[in-house]
Amino acid sequence: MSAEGILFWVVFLFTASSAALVATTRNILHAAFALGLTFLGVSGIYLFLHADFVAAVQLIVYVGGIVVLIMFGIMFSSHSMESPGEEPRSKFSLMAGGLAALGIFAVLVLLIRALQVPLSDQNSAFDAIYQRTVAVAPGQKGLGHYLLGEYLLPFEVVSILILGALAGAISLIRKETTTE
Amino acid sequence: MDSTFLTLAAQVGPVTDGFAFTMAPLWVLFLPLVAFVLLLAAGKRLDKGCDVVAILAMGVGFLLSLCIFAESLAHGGAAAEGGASSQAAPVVHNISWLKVGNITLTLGILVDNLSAFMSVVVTGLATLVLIYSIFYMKGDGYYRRYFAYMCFFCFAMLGVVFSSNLLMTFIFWELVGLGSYFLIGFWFDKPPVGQDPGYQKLKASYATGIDERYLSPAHAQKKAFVMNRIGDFGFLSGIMIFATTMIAAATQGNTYANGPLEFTNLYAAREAGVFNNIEIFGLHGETLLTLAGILTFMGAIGKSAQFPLHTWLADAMQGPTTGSSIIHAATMVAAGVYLTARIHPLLTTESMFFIAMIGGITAFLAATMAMVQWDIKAVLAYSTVSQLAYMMIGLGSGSYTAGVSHLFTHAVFKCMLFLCAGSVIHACHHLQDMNKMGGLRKKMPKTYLATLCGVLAITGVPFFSGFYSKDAIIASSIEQALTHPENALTWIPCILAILTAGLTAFYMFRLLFMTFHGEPRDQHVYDHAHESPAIATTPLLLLAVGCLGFWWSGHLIQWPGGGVPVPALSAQVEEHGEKASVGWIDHYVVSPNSEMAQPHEAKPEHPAVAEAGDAHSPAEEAHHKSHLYATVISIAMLLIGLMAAVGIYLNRALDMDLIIEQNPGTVGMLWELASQLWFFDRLYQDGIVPLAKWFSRTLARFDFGFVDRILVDGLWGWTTWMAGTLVRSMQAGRVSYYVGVTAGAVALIVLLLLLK
Amino acid sequence: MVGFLEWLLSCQQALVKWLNSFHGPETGYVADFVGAIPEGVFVFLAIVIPVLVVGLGIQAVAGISTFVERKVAAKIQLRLGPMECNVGSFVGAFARAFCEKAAKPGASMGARALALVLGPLIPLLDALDKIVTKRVPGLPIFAADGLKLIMKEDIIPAAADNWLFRAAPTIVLASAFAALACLPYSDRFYVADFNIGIFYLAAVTSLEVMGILMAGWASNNKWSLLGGMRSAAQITSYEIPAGLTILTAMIVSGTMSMQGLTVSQLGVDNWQLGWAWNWYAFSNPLMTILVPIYFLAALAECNRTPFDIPEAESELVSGYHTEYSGMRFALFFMAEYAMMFVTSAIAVTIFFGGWSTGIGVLERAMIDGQPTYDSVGQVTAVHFHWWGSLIHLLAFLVKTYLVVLIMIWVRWAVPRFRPDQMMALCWKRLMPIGMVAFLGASAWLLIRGGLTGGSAEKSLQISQATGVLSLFVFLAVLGGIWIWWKKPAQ
Amino acid sequence: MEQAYLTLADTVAGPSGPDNLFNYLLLGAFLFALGIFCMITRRNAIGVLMGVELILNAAGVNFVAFSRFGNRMGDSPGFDGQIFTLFIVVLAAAEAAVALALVLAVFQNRHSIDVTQADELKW
Repeated sequence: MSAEGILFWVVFLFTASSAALVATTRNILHAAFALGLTFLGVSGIYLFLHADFVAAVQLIVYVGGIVVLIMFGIMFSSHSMESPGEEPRSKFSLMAGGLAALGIFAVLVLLIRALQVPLSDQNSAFDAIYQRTVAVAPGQKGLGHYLLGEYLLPFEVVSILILGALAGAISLIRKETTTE
Repeated sequence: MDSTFLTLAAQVGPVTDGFAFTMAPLWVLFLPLVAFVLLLAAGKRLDKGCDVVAILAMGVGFLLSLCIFAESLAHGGAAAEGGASSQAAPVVHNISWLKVGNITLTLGILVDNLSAFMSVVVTGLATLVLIYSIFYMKGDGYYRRYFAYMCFFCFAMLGVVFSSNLLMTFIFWELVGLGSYFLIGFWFDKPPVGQDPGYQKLKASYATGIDERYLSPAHAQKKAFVMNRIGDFGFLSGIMIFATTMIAAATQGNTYANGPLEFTNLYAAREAGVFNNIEIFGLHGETLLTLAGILTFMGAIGKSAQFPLHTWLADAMQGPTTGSSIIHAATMVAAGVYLTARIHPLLTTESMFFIAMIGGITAFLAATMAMVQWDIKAVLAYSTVSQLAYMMIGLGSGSYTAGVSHLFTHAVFKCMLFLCAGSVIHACHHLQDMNKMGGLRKKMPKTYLATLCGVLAITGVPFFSGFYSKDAIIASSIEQALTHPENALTWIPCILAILTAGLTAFYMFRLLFMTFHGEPRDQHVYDHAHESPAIATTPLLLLAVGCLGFWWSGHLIQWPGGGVPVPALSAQVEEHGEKASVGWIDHYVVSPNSEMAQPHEAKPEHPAVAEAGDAHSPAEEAHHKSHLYATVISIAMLLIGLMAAVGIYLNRALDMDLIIEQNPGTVGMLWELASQLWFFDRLYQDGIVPLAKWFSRTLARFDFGFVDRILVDGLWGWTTWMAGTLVRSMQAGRVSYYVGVTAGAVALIVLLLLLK
Repeated sequence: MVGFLEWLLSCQQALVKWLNSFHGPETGYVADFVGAIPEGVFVFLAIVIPVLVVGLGIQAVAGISTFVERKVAAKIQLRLGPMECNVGSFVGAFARAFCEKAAKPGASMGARALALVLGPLIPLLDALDKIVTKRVPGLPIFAADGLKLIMKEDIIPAAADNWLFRAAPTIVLASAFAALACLPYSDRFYVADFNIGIFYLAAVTSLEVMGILMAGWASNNKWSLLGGMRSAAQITSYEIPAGLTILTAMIVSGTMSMQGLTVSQLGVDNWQLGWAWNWYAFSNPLMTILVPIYFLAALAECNRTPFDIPEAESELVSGYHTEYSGMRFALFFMAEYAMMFVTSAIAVTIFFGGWSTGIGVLERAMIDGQPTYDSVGQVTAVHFHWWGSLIHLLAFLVKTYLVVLIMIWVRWAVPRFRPDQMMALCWKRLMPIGMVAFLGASAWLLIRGGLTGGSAEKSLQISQATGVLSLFVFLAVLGGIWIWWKKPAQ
Repeated sequence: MEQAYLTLADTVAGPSGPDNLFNYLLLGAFLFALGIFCMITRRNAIGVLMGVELILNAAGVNFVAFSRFGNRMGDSPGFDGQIFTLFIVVLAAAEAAVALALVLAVFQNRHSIDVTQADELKW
């Protein structure tokens, strides 16, 4: 097994285990921390998929932004410093959740089993993508060309949406504080 | 044809081609709407310039529609080279609006001669009226809103004018109703005249007929609206029948499925005679067509205030006089006639007879009512009714040209007369009672001049526009009677029309004399009376010029088969052998498929549009005779009416009251009947309205008692409650619960899909 | 990483060839053995070696930086310690004493073994004393400091969240450490040259926040918590002006790779090649405007004065690392200094020509072969001699350390902001300016493209014009800073 | 030529590690399932939010994986998935912002963000 393969499995297990930690740990802040690690691992996975840009975006937005946001949320909304969000979870909910999760997982695995990937396409697509993402030749179009080309409209729409979302979030909080 | 105007237009035509027929109609249609929206949106910020905005929109629309008119003339000229008819090939722009099965309903612009010239009339009159309104509505609290309403009103009317199919016509038809609702109820905060001290002070001593409890802008607008609904019910049913027949025709492999209600399609279908081989519910196609024609005409009855739905028009006087003038001249009531003209090629002999009858009755009744009114505006209102009835007679007796040209001429002089009335009322401080006026001609000469022109025109004095068109109508009715000896009833509209001519002369001169001539009866009013400023009188004089006959007939003087033509406005057409000179209207305003109208009935035609044949066919005979008769008779009736008016109201040789006292049985009774408006209002107010109320109350009781209590509250209520109690137990209000259920469901579904 | 791997593989080939040049069976075996080394090993080496180098480098960076900081602080604030403190030749003395102790009976075997090693070295250490230790005051403090940090007990408060408490400094260090991976130390010596290099840097430096928050929370101390939250807020806020600067650099250069950025600042391929006026700070007015903005943002991201609000000694005891001690505390400081180094390196790369010396003739002399350039003569790829790469390495380090020195200087010269002032500066001053510069740069590219129309001399004229303009802007910026500096405090 | 297919069955035989689509798919499925589990079992609103984020990441992994291995779409081979993932990231940011704002608003009102207690809408 090549070094890259070893590295891949390391990242894979790292991601999976930290995700499991997110789901299982009782300390919500630990969960947030594990979530950050999960995002880290996922961005590593993106690197393995030659989606460098997406990986970097994942790091910036998720780890640098969302996780911090979530931690802020936890810190603002927990009473005691000792046990942030220590939550006893009922047997029933655990069982139900486990059941549902297992069901979903099983179904997804079944779906994956039903999937057939044409090998030639895989290779050709692999080449194409490798060409484009890792080494974009001068003449070739990179991710940005598509993002600002045929995907321009969704791009703009999303920008407007996030602007609205932020304004909404601010107003949501501001209202509460002004009433006091 | 050697008509400089037409050739000029022919040269202009190609230049403006494309634009004038493609873009211009849209601009003409939507400019008023834009102005309306702008005026509404701008709010107080536009209080200063609102009139300018409205007038600009309308004026530009006027110029553009002139452009369209010129081009359609040019096309007509081109088309008329061959035959007598100068009907331009109609231009239609359609967008498909609804697709129902294989049927496509369209929205579109239809530009043919009729709509082209009608748009000129509408926008032109509207422009002048708006200019006049600057003077008349000055200082009104709702100044801006008034202009906005006017724009909206004109937009709706132009929609009716340009609409290319019956459905779109109906849509804008309703909008016209809405606009009239706005304008009639413009001063919605006025109390009923019964409680209006000002009205009580100013009204005539012997004012009768109207129910003062129910006469206020608010009531009037409601009345107009409801009356129109009654008519529109018929209109809609007519549309349905048309649609049904056309769809049935479409199933026979015709191409009418795309826009079954398109006028062009309808005309083509009629021309091809597809209705002859259609049968629905055992009704023959022609029968259906008759039915549809009559029902559609019901809409026209409502809109242009024909008997029995005529009562709303007099109440509509509650609106501002300028509004009334536009309603009476160009928009609201004209819409009815316009619709009748539109469906004219589709009318069968029976429906035409029906229309003529209705017209005749209305003309006479309205004229009698107009004779006895004391309110200057009311006189004009009833005269409008009767003049519209004239047009109906014309159309009903098969002369498209006569009816439509009277629509145009009448539009001009009636608009002007109302503006004059407004000027007089304004001069006399809102006094509308003619008995308190008199001798005003020295005080307000310009208004007097205009009114005189209008009166001469409407009474059909030679050299004035009314003479030409009214003469044509009477002629056509006589003609109809002559050519249908089998149906003696065809004489009724003819006779009524002739009588009405006399009555018209009487009441119009009565108005003129009582208002402007003789001694001032109320010195106070007289002293304060004054001429209106130029901004008001200029439109009046412009319109007065429009009342001159030669503009319309194209001849300084015209007699059957000839006349002294005015070069620019008339044309020489080759007509079975000898050249005949006909006015441009006779070229221009012709039934879209008058050529094809022949096979259905032996309908004699105006010389301009009759196809070449031998000069001595019975139709030709009847035609020439009828014109001769018509000219003679109408002038005679005019003289009689004039004499009576002069005798009674000018030099007071006869005293009306005395006459009434001396023979109460005949004249008195008639007078009483007329001044009670033939008890129509009373009948509706005290007979039909309570009936309707009772009916509605019964229905309401059924609704509350049975539907609500038993069905809704009982059966369905119980079911819903049970279902709710069952379902809401599922709503735990917990995210985890929802997520779990969703996940499980998704898992299950995918599992099933996979196993399948 | 790829480049380094290729280099290793080429070394393997060279070795095999060299061994095959002796015609002997045994060498043949060796050659076969060497040739049989699987690529995976080299990949492993290609990963491990740079990591080790940089890992040791970061220690050096941190240590040297602390020392430099002490010296500068002493210079500015007339502190006696680092100026005067010097126990003379203590290294050699220490060794000699140790050996004597070890020679005595009863000494442990380990001590004796160490003495055996140390003994021969004593003259060497004396020489070191003569050359360095005697002349440079303050070194003992530095050494003692390091010793203390290593040997001090590492306390974890009882009420602390043990897990996070341990993890936090590691994360903070890791982010800085990861950033070191794609710095363009030289045209040849670098760990990796990602195609999204500078974006990657922005990404990994933003990981630091998580660790700081963790530390602040896990310490279970309200000062730490406040410090951590302040720091998180500050860093996340100041990432925006920094990000805008980076975006502008991307737009101007048209690439995200650090090497590409540097090469694009070599300029057009004529007598102007490689002179310092090709650097974006001096050739593009908008970039010039962005220099101070990025500098401030960098200060804030490193929690350096005047932005050391998170560890405001006067309000919060010591911010998020109040509860830390010993090596963990040292890790935080390593992270801070490494972050200083990284941000300075980024600044150097996007503003001051990366590894280029800025002396055109020298650069030309170092070029090996012909540089490739595009239609307007802009150099796109160039290959240097190995000694040139060394000079470049030197130039890069010198430039970076100059920036670090400025940071240190600012720290000891400028008072601390209030949090609200800090936020206002970020959101009301820096971000709008950065935004304007960003948009302006984009617009300028379009205009420039229209003006040049792809002709080399036109673009040359234009770049000279903009260069003059940006020189004025640069002087204006300096003047502004000077005026602000001289402004009497109200 | 007949198409050669790669399926989950011959993962072992097929390209290993980073060059095998199915590894990524399995990881995605795993993250998704864990996200569901987290959403169901957490009583803390922010915990639920974390579950959502996990699910979004699972989707992202699948998108990018398919964009690398799946066959080409239009003239932008392999980029659609990445672009979708970018949009997912942005939307996740917006969603997190709003969600946390809501959570804090709830906390200010009820001094608890336990989702099992914030169920006034139940009946």
